[in-house]
Amino acid sequence: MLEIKSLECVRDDRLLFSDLNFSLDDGEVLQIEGSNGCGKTSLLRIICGLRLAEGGQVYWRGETIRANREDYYANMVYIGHLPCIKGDLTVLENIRSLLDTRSLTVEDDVIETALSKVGLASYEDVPGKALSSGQRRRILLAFIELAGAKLWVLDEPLTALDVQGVALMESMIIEHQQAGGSVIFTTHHGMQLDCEMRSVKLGGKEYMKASTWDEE
Amino acid sequence: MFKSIWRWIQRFSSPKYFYEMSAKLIPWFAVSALVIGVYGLYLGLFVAPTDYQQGESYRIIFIHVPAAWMSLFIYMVMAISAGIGIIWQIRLADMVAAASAPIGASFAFLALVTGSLWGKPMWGAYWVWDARLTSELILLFLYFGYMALQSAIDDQRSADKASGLLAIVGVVNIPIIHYSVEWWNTLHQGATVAKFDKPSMHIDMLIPLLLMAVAFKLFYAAIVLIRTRNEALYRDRNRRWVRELIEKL
Amino acid sequence: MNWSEFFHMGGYAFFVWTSYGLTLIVVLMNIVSPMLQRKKIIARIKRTIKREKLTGS
Amino acid sequence: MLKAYYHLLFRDLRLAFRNRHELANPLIFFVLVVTLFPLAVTPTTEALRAMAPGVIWVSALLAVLLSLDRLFKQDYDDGSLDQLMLSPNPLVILVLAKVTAHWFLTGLPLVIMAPLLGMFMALPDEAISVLIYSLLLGTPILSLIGAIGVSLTVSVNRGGVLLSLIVLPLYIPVLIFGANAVDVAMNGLSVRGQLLFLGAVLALALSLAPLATAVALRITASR
Repeated sequence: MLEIKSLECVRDDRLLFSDLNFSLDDGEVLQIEGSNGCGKTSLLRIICGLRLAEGGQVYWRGETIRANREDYYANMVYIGHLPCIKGDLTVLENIRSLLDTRSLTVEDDVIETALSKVGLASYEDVPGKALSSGQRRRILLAFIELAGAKLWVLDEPLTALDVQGVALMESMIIEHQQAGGSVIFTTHHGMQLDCEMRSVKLGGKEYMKASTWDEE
Repeated sequence: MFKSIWRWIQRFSSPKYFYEMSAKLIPWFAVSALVIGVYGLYLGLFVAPTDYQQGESYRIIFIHVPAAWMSLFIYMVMAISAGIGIIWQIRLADMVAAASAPIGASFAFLALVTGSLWGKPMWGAYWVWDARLTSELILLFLYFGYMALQSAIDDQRSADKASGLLAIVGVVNIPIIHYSVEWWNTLHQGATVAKFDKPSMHIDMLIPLLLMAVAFKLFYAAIVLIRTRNEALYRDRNRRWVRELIEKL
Repeated sequence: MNWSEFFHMGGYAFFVWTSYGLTLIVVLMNIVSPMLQRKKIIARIKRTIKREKLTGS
Repeated sequence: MLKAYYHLLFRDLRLAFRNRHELANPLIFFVLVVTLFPLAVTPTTEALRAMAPGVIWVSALLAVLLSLDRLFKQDYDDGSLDQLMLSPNPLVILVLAKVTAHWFLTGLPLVIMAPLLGMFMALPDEAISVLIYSLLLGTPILSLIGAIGVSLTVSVNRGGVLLSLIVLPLYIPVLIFGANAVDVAMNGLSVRGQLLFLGAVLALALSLAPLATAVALRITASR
């Protein structure tokens, strides 16, 4: 479904990775591993099409994500380091505006169910600025749940979450996988996932040393 | 067919290949710029007749007008190569754009200063809000904006793309700016001030002028190659070809 | 035309020669500054190479 | 697509109205700057009239410039901009929505405030109406061109001065024709040419600037 072919990424004239290949099918969970600064976030941003790779392509259902943009973005949801929450909007408005960017119309009671699932029941009218950072991340969890995407791209999804929050994220990933969805994620916290999972390691020894590299 | 052309372009636009090739080109440009420049100066300063209206002061034209032409020409080069860099992801094009900016800015500065030195005997003031001088000043600001944006963004690639886009926006705007400044000028000054660079052009004046313009272009070509080589070295400082080259030095 | 007349430029000597002088300065600066820049870049890369050899990476 | 446009437009408007005090700031700035000139130069009617078009237009320009920040800064800082770019809708439409919101929040209030300032500067009535027309045509151009500038500089720390450095030269044609229209109207001449020019530039900016802004946003997001 998602295919990464000979991807290359350069940052500040350092080769983060090159000739990276992997693919992801329905119902697969993939963890991107690697130490700080090895390009995990850059890789996820390339997969989303936010960052342009120096070489290689990302394919969605056999076509490049640029050619297949509309279908890809309707089926992919990305969560980065930043909370995407506006302090001046209420929880409900925040989640609505996030869903609006995906052109999704969701009934109020569906949103309420999702919010109560992430532990924010009856928080609908609370303004974003009154929330703790963990609660803001929980809104994002509700957003992922409602986004109706097949592919979840999660960059450090456990940031600022407490123990229950982590457990919630884990159960959501497993649920999503069982429903036939797929997940790519990075994390520095241990995530206990009771499901089949693959991992791709970035910045192996051969790359760490390769600060000097060849053209092409 | 298309693919092979593309390969070819990629090979010839690789910084390494450029670095080797440009070393051979620079002397040619530099020497011909010098020869044509000296000949142009000789014709301009010794052979060209005195202008019956402006006396000898008109001889500033032989540097002022070519400098003004160059400042505009280099901006075009910058925008076009930045466009190539953005659309086809050719790194060399970005380097050429970045290398051109300081040269273009220096020519714009030169055009402004010589223009005002020419203006003093003509108008009795160093600065008059003449249409051409004003446009030139705005062009200098556009160069400053490009260079400021280029140096403000840390990530080299984003800096190239962002400032490149600004150069393209600038190019779309230059005709509009030029037209509106010209129009503004006719409104506010009327015909009392003599037109700037249209003394009755004698052929003996025209030839040195064109020669100087050619010399300036060749000079730019030499300098932009040198500067692009620097950019290539700096940007590829972690790549093997640069490392090997440096170790040999 | 003799030389003193030539340098006098019909009374416009200051304007004409300042212009040409400035042009010379700008041209020279355009030649010198990339040369200095090149030296700096090469020195910097050499330092990097040295550092990498020292740290053994 | 139209729905995406309205949703984003209304979101931005709603956000702005939650912070009403901030909303008024560019407007107060506009009035304040214009007020400085009679104090600094002279309050005689002829002098005021001579400088009025320029003063009002320059102040409007600066007011727009100061408010450009809110076009993308907040969205960039909290990550919403990434989400907008991952929308299945064309980015150009979303850019247009943001620019429209910006114009409603700064350009339009400036237009509404203009008659008051015209009175401050002793402008005759027919000049005031032309001032309104010229601002009505000119301020959207300022927002559109400004959007390119902000989207290039949002990622830069302390990008405020940089933004004015790259945007102000591009504003010059609008300034020339806008101020001149008012000037000419004061002398009772036809301003059709000036307004047509502003209209043409507006059409050009409307068709090209959102594209350039979309490209600029992609460049900015590519970090």
